[in-house]
Amino acid sequence: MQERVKKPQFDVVGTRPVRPDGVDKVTGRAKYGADLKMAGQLVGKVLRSPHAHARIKSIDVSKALALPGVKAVVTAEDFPGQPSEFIPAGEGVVNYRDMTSNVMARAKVLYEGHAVAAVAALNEKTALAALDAIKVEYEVLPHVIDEMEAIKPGAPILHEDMITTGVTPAPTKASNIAKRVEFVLGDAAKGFGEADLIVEREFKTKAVHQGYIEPHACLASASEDGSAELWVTTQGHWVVRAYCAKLLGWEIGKIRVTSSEIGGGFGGKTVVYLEPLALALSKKTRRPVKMVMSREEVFKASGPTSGGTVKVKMGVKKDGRITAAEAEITLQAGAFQGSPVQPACMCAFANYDLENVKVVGYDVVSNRPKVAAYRAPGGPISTYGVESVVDEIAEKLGMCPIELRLKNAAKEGTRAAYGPKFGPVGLIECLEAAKESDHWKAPLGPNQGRGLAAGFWFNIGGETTVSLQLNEDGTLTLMAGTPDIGGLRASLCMMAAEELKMDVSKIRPIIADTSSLGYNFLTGGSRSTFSSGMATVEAARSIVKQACGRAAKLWDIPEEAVTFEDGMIRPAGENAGKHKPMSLSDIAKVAGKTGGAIVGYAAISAQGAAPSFGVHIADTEVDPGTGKVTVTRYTAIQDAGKAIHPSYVEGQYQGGAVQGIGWALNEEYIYGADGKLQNAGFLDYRVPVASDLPMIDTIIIEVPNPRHPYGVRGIGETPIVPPMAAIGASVRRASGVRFFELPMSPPKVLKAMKAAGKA
Amino acid sequence: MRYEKPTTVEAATALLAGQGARVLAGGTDLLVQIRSRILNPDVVVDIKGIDTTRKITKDTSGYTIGAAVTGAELKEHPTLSKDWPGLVEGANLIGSTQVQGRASLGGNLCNGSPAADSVPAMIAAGAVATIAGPKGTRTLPVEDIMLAPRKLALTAGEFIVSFKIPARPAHGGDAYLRFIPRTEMDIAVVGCGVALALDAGGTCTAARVALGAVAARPLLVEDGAKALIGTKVDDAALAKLEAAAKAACKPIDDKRGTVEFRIDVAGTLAKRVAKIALERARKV
Amino acid sequence: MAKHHVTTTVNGDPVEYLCESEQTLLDCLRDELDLIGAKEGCSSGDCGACSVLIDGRLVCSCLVLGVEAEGKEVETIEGMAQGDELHPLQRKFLEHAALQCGICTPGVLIAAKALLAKNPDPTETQVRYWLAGNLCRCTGYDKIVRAVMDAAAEMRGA
Amino acid sequence: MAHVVLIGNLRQYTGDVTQLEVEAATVRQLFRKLGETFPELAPHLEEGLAVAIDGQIYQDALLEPIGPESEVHILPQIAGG
Repeated sequence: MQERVKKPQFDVVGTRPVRPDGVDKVTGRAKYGADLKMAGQLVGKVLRSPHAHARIKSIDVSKALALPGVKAVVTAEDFPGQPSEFIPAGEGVVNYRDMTSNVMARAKVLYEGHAVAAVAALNEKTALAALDAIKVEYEVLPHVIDEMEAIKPGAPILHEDMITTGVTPAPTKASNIAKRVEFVLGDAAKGFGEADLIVEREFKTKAVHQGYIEPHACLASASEDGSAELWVTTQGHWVVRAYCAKLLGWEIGKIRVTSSEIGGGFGGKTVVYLEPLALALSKKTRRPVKMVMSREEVFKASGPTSGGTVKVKMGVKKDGRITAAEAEITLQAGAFQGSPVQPACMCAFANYDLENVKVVGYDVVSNRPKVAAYRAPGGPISTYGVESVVDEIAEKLGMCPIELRLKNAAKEGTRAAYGPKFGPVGLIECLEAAKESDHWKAPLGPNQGRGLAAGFWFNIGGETTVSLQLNEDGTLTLMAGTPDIGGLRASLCMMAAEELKMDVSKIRPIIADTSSLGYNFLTGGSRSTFSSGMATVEAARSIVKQACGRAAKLWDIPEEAVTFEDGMIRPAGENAGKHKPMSLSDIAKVAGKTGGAIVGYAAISAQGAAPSFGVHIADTEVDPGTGKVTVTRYTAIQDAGKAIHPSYVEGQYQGGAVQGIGWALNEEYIYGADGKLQNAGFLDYRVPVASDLPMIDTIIIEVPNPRHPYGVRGIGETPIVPPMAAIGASVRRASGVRFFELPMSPPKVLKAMKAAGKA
Repeated sequence: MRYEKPTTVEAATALLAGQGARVLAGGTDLLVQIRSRILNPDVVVDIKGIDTTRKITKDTSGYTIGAAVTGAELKEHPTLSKDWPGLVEGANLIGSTQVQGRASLGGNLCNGSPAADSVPAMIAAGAVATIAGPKGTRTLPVEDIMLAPRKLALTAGEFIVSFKIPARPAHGGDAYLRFIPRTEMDIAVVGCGVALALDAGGTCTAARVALGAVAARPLLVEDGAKALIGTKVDDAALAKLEAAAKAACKPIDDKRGTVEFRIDVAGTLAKRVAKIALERARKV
Repeated sequence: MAKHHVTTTVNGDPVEYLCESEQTLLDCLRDELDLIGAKEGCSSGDCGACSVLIDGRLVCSCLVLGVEAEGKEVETIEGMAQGDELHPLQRKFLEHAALQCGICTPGVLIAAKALLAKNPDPTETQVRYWLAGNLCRCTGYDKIVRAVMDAAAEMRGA
Repeated sequence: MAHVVLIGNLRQYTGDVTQLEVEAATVRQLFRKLGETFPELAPHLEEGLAVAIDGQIYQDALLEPIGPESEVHILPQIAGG
């Protein structure tokens, strides 16, 4: 049975100390991906396809190699072919044939920006000249961009051997549908039969980019002895190591990967692009090779998340009880299979306690960059459709959207449509908090409206290793292996300080490289505070145990006769004898003479992650003369389980909400008829700027996760799930028009308002 | 690429008369185009070493604004924002605070984009460019300088030294608004500048209406001015202005907006801008 | 083409560097002077991560040629703290948790410093518009705006 | 006997069987028995699936104990962004 967490009193957890990596980041000292320099380093650049879809007939690099200052060129020939097999590694399951074909195009280029060759030269100017000197002969092929076009008969086929899986009998002809998935609970047809009202709608969302401000960057240095070092901005350097070793055919143990400070990832830095190229170029030149993507390359060649088409049908009784729900979700995978359609399907109705559900999903390839994970991958897309339909049901029934949700909300014991029953979860608490909030009750002005939506993410644990060493003076050094993107080191030190009952400033953390620590899965899936936190607590407890053992030896009493209380090691009672309590510092001073250094080490596969539900409230104002939507007030409410450092929890809620606002209103990949991306820059790929936004209010709900020592749930993913539907519902009330397509950009809004006579 | 920073107009025109020369003022467009390899000039001629390009002077006939004066400097001028607030607003909508620290009226115009924010405001204000060239100096109204995207009425060796902005009429006001999807950092989807003058009785005696981003070049909308002149700029006049503005548009569908949207918004903006200009004219 | 020899002042120190005409000030700061605090996020003036002050004026160093810094006073994030003493903005950013990944932070801090030099008592709206050229993808700007307002209040002695 | 439910597309490897009773004390034992019963399913069990034991999701946890009355769901692995 699961053990419920007692509500403990915390000394450090729940406070807001200054983060240990903070000063370096406000003084410009912190080193990110592009900030390291090595003696003799070369500049690496990538030649990219100008075509959306073409066969590579030939590549002639001779003129490039002949240029003075050009040291090496690599093409697909420099990377061994990989069999098409699905291997668990890194971000779920990967197909190394696809991965190697994505980092360097093999027979065909499959999207504009697809890497074709890479060069290393003395400087950037020479490297760019070398790219110009490489002659690639293409046979341009017809392309397809939109996912619904890509599944039509007669659409250009990207992969001649792609046979849709998940369909019986298996198709005999290749198509762009990689996979069909299906999740069924109960009997949807029966449920619709019981409904008093059925709402059925189709939604469309566009591909959006994670939009991290730091472009992909790395510095590789391969030695003559077959070893190599790689400095890289990544969410998971062990994963980078595994991918590079596989793509290059090198031994894992010979590659040492160090993660730089990372300038944002949001899922987009969980895969490799430049890294294997830099290593290969370094091996050829025996010199360090630095590669940094331009912003244009980031947009054209690194993963956005899918755009997609979501059909939702929901049936409901007059009293608001949902009787059945169906969805069909078609997501863009980009040029290679692997859209987040599976989690999209699983998230679709996770907010609700339903008996009859059917969700079908399709993973569709088209001539776009391969998608990468983006914050709650898939969840925001399906949830946008479902929560928009729930809002419409509330409107049609004349019910408060919160009451409708409370009537159907997932709770402990609810069987999710993807099978298992939830443990304790906090959706009802979030909805109640929304209902009680000032925001929900505040009056609205003219042309303003208010919307609300809920969201969910599973959260994960996974392989994690942490080392905590007690230094000679009683300070501690913490080594974690999950890159810190948003305050992780602060939270880990706080958890260690909580266990050791010491001042958090005495603990100095680093993110260790792959040769210094056991395996760590990446920072993603909202796992790092949960998993590395769990390992940190275990490592800290190990320190306590070892320190108690040393004290027992010094006091000549059995280990069981020693306890650790209030930060001091004490005899465990009268019978243990009278010994002066010792601090960890006291033990640290004599550690060397009593058996050696005291190091807590925890190598775990963290289990027990628990989902986090959230509810967002959005107010918008719509300009009837231009169709422009302005967010005027916003509140993000979410269950954190336990907020270790509340400021960074709030920061996740706020940041996720704003990414969602961007997705809802202006962000989109815009393609021309030529299959080329038209807005590969921050000028026309419009992420929200400071003046677009109000303050983002937050309410942290704490329904503890019984499987974590402090009750922690992951919290990073969920905040991006509700915003699109919350804003859609708000715009509906502000403009009088309901929208079914993202982004709700001014031309679309004005057009719809005019058509409805509202402009 | 060579970098030259002449200190005289003559030296600059001589350099610019050569092959592959480009003017560098604020550089906020030029450097982006060089960096993204759209342009590959042999020589960039930094005109900021020439005193007259960097100064704002005022006399009874109005202002002379150096072509390389930045948006931030326009805003900081003690009287310009009072006399020509729309012009200053237009210049200060170009990019971010950072960009305003560099971007200039001359550069914004000569970049040759129909969406340049300062250009409709300059046209509305009746700005005239002073152009230096190998054959001497000439003047040209701002609305006649840009012919088509990236195409200017300047010949080899010519560059804009400064702009002459007339003195504000006694009861005159101007304004500029643009539409963008965000609040900042975007290129105008539609831009509109209006300058008008009233008589003592509040009747409009003169008006200039300009639109940006709705055609291949910024437009001076004569019918828009006609809709206002002789009226009290009442709702009927504004409705005529809206119609004239919409009728003048010859926009394209692109990633920033549709034809239909640009026409609609041009009408909306023209009315809103005229109202602000009217308020300003009434206050002085 | 010979390189330009540029003599300038960076964070109060006289410095010299050699640069090619194409090199931006950002390239020169990072590659020639090893001042890596200013970041390259876009190379087009759209993200503000490379913000520096030139003669007190806020600019994107990616939109300035290195050779243009001749004779100027350049200020970067590395010059913001005085000895061990963090600038109030830096302190408030830490206290308010106004950074997550931190890549935009140097640019935001420089921009905010320029704002407060010009306007010691900005409204929330003024802070938001002034910082519109500094993209932050992590924080949603909330804590950044609060930190700037709080630092302004402290610097005013309010 | 644990009650085992196969979620999503797994039915295509089991001849449409989605629910069955299996005697297994750990996830490893369960996977082995399922692999023996449904040979087509075996590679997928190896390539990374999650299990939910009485509602709690486990990933990469072959040694996790399964209670005699446990309800076990086998579902796709979950990652994140």
